Amino acid sequence: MLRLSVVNLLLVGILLLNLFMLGTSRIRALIHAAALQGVVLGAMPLLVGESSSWNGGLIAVATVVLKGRLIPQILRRALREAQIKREVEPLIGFVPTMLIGAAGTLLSIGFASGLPLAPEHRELLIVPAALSTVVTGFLLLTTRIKAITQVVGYLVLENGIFIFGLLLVEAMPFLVEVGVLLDLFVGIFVVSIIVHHINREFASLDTRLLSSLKE
Amino acid sequence: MLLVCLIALPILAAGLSAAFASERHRPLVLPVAAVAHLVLTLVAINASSSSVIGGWLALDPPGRLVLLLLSVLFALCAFYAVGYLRHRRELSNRVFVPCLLLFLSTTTLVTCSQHLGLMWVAVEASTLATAPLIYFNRTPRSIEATWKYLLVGSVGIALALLGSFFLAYASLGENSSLLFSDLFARAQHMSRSWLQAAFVLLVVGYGTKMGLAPMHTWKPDAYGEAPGVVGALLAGGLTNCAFLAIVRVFRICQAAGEGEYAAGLLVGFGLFSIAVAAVFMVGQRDFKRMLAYSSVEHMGLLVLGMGLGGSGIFASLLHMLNNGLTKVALFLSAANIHRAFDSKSIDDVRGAMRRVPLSGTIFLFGFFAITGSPPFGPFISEFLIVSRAFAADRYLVAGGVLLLLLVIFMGMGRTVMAMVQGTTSPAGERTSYHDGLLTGVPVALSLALVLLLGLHIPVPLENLLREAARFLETGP
Amino acid sequence: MTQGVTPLIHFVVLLVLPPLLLGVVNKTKAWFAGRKGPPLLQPYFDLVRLFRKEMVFSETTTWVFRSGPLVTLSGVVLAGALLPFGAFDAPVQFTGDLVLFASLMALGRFFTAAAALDTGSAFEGMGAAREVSFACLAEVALFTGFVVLVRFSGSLSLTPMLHAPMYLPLQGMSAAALFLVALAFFVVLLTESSRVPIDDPNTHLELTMIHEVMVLDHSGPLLGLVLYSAAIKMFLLSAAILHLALPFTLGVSPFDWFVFVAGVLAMAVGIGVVESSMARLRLRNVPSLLVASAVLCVIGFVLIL
Amino acid sequence: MIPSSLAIELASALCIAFSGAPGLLRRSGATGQAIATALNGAGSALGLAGLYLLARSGEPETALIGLLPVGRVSFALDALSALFLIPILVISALGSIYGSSYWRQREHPANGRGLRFWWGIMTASMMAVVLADDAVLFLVAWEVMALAAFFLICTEDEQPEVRRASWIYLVATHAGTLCLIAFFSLLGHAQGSFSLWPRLPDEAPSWLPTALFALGITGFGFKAGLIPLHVWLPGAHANAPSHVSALLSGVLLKVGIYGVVRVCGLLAAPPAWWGGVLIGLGVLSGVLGIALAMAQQDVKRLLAYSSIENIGIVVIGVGLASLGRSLGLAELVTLGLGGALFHVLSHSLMKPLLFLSAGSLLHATGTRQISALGGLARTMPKTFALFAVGALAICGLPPLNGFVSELLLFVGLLRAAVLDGASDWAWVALAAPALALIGALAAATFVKVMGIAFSGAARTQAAARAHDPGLGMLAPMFALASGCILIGLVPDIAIALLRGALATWGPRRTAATPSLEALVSLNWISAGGVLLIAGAVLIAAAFRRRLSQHPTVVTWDCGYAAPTPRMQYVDSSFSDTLVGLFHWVVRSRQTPVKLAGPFPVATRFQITVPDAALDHIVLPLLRGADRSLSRLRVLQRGPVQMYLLYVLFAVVALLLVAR
Repeated sequence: MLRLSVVNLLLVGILLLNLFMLGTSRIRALIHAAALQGVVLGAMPLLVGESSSWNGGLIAVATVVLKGRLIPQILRRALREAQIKREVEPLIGFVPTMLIGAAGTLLSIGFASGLPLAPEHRELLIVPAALSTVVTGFLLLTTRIKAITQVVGYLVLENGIFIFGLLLVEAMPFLVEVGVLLDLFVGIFVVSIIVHHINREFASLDTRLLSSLKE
Repeated sequence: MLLVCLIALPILAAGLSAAFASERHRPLVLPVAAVAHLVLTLVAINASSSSVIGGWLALDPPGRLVLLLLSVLFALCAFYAVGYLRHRRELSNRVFVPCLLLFLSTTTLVTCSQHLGLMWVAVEASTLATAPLIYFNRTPRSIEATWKYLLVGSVGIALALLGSFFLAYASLGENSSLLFSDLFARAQHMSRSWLQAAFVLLVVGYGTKMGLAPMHTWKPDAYGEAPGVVGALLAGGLTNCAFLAIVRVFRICQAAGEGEYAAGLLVGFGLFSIAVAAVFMVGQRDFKRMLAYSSVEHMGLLVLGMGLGGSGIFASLLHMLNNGLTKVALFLSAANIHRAFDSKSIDDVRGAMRRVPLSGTIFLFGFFAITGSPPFGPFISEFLIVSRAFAADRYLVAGGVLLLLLVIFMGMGRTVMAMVQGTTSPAGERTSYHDGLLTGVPVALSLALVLLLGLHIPVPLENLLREAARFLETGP
Repeated sequence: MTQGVTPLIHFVVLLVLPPLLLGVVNKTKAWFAGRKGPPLLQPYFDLVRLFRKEMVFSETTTWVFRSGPLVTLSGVVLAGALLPFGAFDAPVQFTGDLVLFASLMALGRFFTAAAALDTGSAFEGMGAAREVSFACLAEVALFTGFVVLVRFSGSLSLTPMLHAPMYLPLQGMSAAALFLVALAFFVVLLTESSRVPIDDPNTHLELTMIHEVMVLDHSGPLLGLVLYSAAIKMFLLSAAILHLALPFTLGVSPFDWFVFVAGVLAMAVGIGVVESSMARLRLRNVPSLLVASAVLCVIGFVLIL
Repeated sequence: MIPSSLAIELASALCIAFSGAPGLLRRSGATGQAIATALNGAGSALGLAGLYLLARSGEPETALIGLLPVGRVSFALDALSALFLIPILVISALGSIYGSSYWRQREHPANGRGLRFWWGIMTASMMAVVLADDAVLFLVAWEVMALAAFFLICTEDEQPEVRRASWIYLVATHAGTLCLIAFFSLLGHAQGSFSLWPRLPDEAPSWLPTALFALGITGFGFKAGLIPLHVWLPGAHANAPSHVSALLSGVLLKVGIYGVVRVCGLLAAPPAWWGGVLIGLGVLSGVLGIALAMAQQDVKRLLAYSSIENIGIVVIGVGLASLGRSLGLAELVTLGLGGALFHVLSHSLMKPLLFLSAGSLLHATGTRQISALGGLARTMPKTFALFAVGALAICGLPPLNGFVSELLLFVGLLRAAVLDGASDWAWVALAAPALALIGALAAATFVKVMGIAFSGAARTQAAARAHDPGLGMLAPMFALASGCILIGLVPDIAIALLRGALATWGPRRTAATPSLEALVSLNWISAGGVLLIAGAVLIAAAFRRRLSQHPTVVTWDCGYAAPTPRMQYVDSSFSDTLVGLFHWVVRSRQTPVKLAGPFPVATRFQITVPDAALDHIVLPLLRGADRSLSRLRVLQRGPVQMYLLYVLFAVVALLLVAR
């Protein structure tokens, strides 16, 4: 019982992080929030899964290292190279995005309530948290101008999906988990390389410059 | 074990080519690897379905089909690529060549992975492997294209992952695994609402890779800026892998008794994609982007045929082959024309048939083929799809498709005619490009294959198709 | 009188009588104008004179110019063989001969117009243009009339078709229909034989002429042939209308012949009266007149539908 | 085992198909040209021999040769297909002979070889179309034919005008093909197989035949050039090489008619209104077609429009026949279909004749503008004589072949007014006056061409220097002309060819279909023709001395003694009155002439005749669609955020639907 409430508390924390990420205007803070989210996620499987196995532990460690250390590092490097103003530039203001995010959260809670859950998951906030995080990721992706903030958005999106993955700790085989993590890492890596090139080519990370290909 | 070799071989080749020092000889790895892969593929397809690693790797009938197509396409493109890279001495190919090979390996993995999660990993990997290919030209435009491709593609794939989780959750139960065979077996017991949500997410996710509207937006940019050979591989190979993924999930939905709903979704996506393609093909001045939209259109036809069921399934599988081969012919000849005029806008390109007779002619006939004119292959499959729509009493669908096909024909034709007909424009005089053996023969060969498929389908191939169709027709 | 002789008389009438009609018309017009006018037989004298003359050709002309009058004459004579005169059957009759009849007329027109253009003269070109243009509409009127007659008589051959009014009962409807047809045919007659109000045969201003201007360059026998065929054409159409105007037979052939000739001449007088009592229409009003006559026939057809 | 005459047909088709191939191999195509002509001629001869064999046996033949991915490669040769094979074979052979001197390899090194190659392919594919016994095979052959025609039309694609014409043709034919795809899908769905030209099962739903009729008439109408589906026709005919125009107009349109006839044959007793609709369409095409032709100043465009008119006449006949079938009146069937098919035959003689002579005219003077010619009757008398024959024939004037078919149709239409069985449909007899109008307008049109282009004095140097072409071009024209005269004087020859086709098409209810001879006495027609000529000759003989030797003067021009060629009447003023009557459809544009001051400067006056359907309906429509579509293009405006939003919307919307 206690464990469940702890998990739920963590999930609420994640929801708060989402709102924070939507609200903050500092890129660095954004990156840190995402990293924090990653760490929490990494820890969670140990709490959710009844039988904590070797693999589970391994995955947890890998996740924490990856999401909490490596990826933020990469992003920070990109940020440093870019030498851009440290502000997040939104297409629509922070407050509106936060409101939309909140609305998204409510919507996802409503949606989740309609989905039949296994008895052991009924009490958990997992599905709403996952969906609202996904929505948050989408919001970051669609309403932020700088390329790097979009990368963070993508990261958050992935986090949301990971949260949902908590429901399947048993079902998901080790290999797949590893593969997913690997893909995520390589993905972020390649993206940041492209970000690097963008910065070199356009001397800025403003995606508004990236709209010469159109009808 | 064969399958493992199939996947491992290109990786080894990639490593080898990366190790290669000389820019001139590195491309030669491609044809060697491709031919070897083709040979192995032929063996694997004829071999009785042997599953490896606890059934994670196996070739189901549609998988064989896609694998065959993939391997043939890659072989054609590999030879072409050697010739192509000779014309692009100014650019280094030490990323390009290995990535091509990685692309081959990852897509092969998609075709023979029987595990929901593994398949996702493979698709995502193929996305990452192709990104550097699109960025080959190193121009601002190509960066932009790559950026959009990566972002939209990865988001789509992420949704697919969510969908896979949903599906997994829907099938949650004692000793449940994510092998397609098990999912198929447990289909009846899945929870409907999870399944529906899962299917939506998976179709949107893999549909993004496939290029179904409205998730197609990355396509014109990527195909437009990537080298023609990459465009050919994406349009003919990668999209079909995504289609394969959707088909596998669709099969499970059918088994779960959600076939009605899923089919409806597919038909809707199909029609919408064709319509969107029609809108953007009219008055298109960039012929590579035009080809991209044509690819959107044909992805629409594929899912449409799948959704119509019955003989439509066979038709759509056949159309997958036809479209893939025709796209290769179109993209490669377009690339040659691009080389010859050093422009991909019809403002500069005139009289291609006089400037590069072979490529110009192939491009023209490729246009006739892709718009469903006999005696080329696509006519047969498109005719089957339409007549299936009539047979299923979906008269509005059939009529709509025919109307859209006319619009597309007009839009595409105006561009193509402007390119190939008339006297050569000054832009054509400046360059020194001429169709060579390596840049000409593979293109002609692919068109010849399309023609062959229109007149006669070899018996083994037909058996493969029928087998795959039967495999997919298993409704509730 | 035995059957064998009738065709003979038919051809004699066909070849001899037509010029007389022209004479009658001119006489009538003169009488109306209060003049004495040329003798009735003047047309014959003219023809004889023309046939004796030499011919002069424009240097631009070719065989078309020469063959025009020949084909025209041969055409109208052949057409004459298809048409029944009065109570008597035509020498030649077969299903659809009415089509041949009309086409022969058209053939003549085609050659006349071609011959006119062959001279390369602007005036003759103008005349040819008017001729063919108005003929198109006259053709329609003629055929619509035929449709009515076919419907009425149930036969597709001129002789039984035109004789039907003699035998079939004329109820109100069909009588009205036939009257309309007769009216329309009269307009066709005026057009085809280029009479007022469509055309004025003896104006002397080329710009206003239709038929006359086409034959400016014909001389001698060719001109004679042209005039002669025009007369025959006029005679044939009058004869056709006569079937609708006087649909009865006395049963005794000499009297019938007398009635026929008298009727045709009366028709000529009628034409004369029209010519001298009316002014020529302006050229661009002619089409509406012809269309109107076609419409009359359509109405007639609807009446007996 | 393939039956004999069918096998021969297929052999000849193959022979013709590859007649142009050898020429492709060698760079200097001079020998290739000879080979192509020889093979083409040989193939045609072979084919005609096969038809003769078929006529001897009289049994329809079928053969299954192989399988396509869908459908079968199976052919059937019955009287109807045989009838349509005749013009294909004849015109193709004559055309290639003509072409070998009209389109010499030496003078056209760039496109000569391609032209001959596609010529062979097109002929063979047309044969395949009329022989096909399977829907898919039919479609394949049909489309190959269409594409071959496209390549023939854009032979000189360096000229923008040619490119435009060929493009419009391509779109039109593709639209037609799509209709046919729908048509054959429905047909196959209705009868469960793709075997062709079945009698539809009676239990078919009532809407099905209607749908099939609509689709079929539209699809085949595009090819046949029925108004308003004729949009591609004038441009294509005008801009193709002349012998190609001859092939298009003489044969390709007829293949469309073949389809229409087959469609009407789908039901044993079609609804009566089919006939009505067809007759209406026919009258429309006929009258408007010839009205538009009348207004043209380009001789080849004029001929093209006149083809539309003739197709209209044919369709009137088909409609009458279909009406006869539904009313069970064998007489109407015989007369209608007989007239239609006879007209198909005779038009495929006279229209190629006209196009070929127009070709030699173009070859000699280098212009298609009627008003730029003149005086050719004396500079190229042989061509003029041949053209005159064609003109007389196409106006339906005795004693030539055009007259016979129109006579049959007239009789048929008039019979409809009197037959008891047709009392409700008596009004179709009003098509007879329309037919008369068509004939008269045609006469006016062709008098214009003869008179302005050939007669009078030469208006330009080119016309003055023109001369008759060589035997290579004259011989085919002569053959066609003699064909016209022969069939005109002795119609029985052609009737004999029709007999089989008519027998296959009679209505089921009545037992025996009466023969044409029983309904119309052909002897009188022959006699009439002979008498007519004899009469003219006799009269000529009477004045032969004065006709032969006579003084010549300048044309009488009302006392104006020095007429110049420029003063001659021109075509547009000639046709002004009639065009004025059709102002509601033929809207000719005139460039206004401004004359100012006592001594106005030289100015130009020009009349252009846009096509009624193409320039006033279709193109504006397409432009509008183009504009509205391009408005939607903002959806792809570049920012990747927008694209991601699309994905989000798609997911959310679908998830909400799914719940």
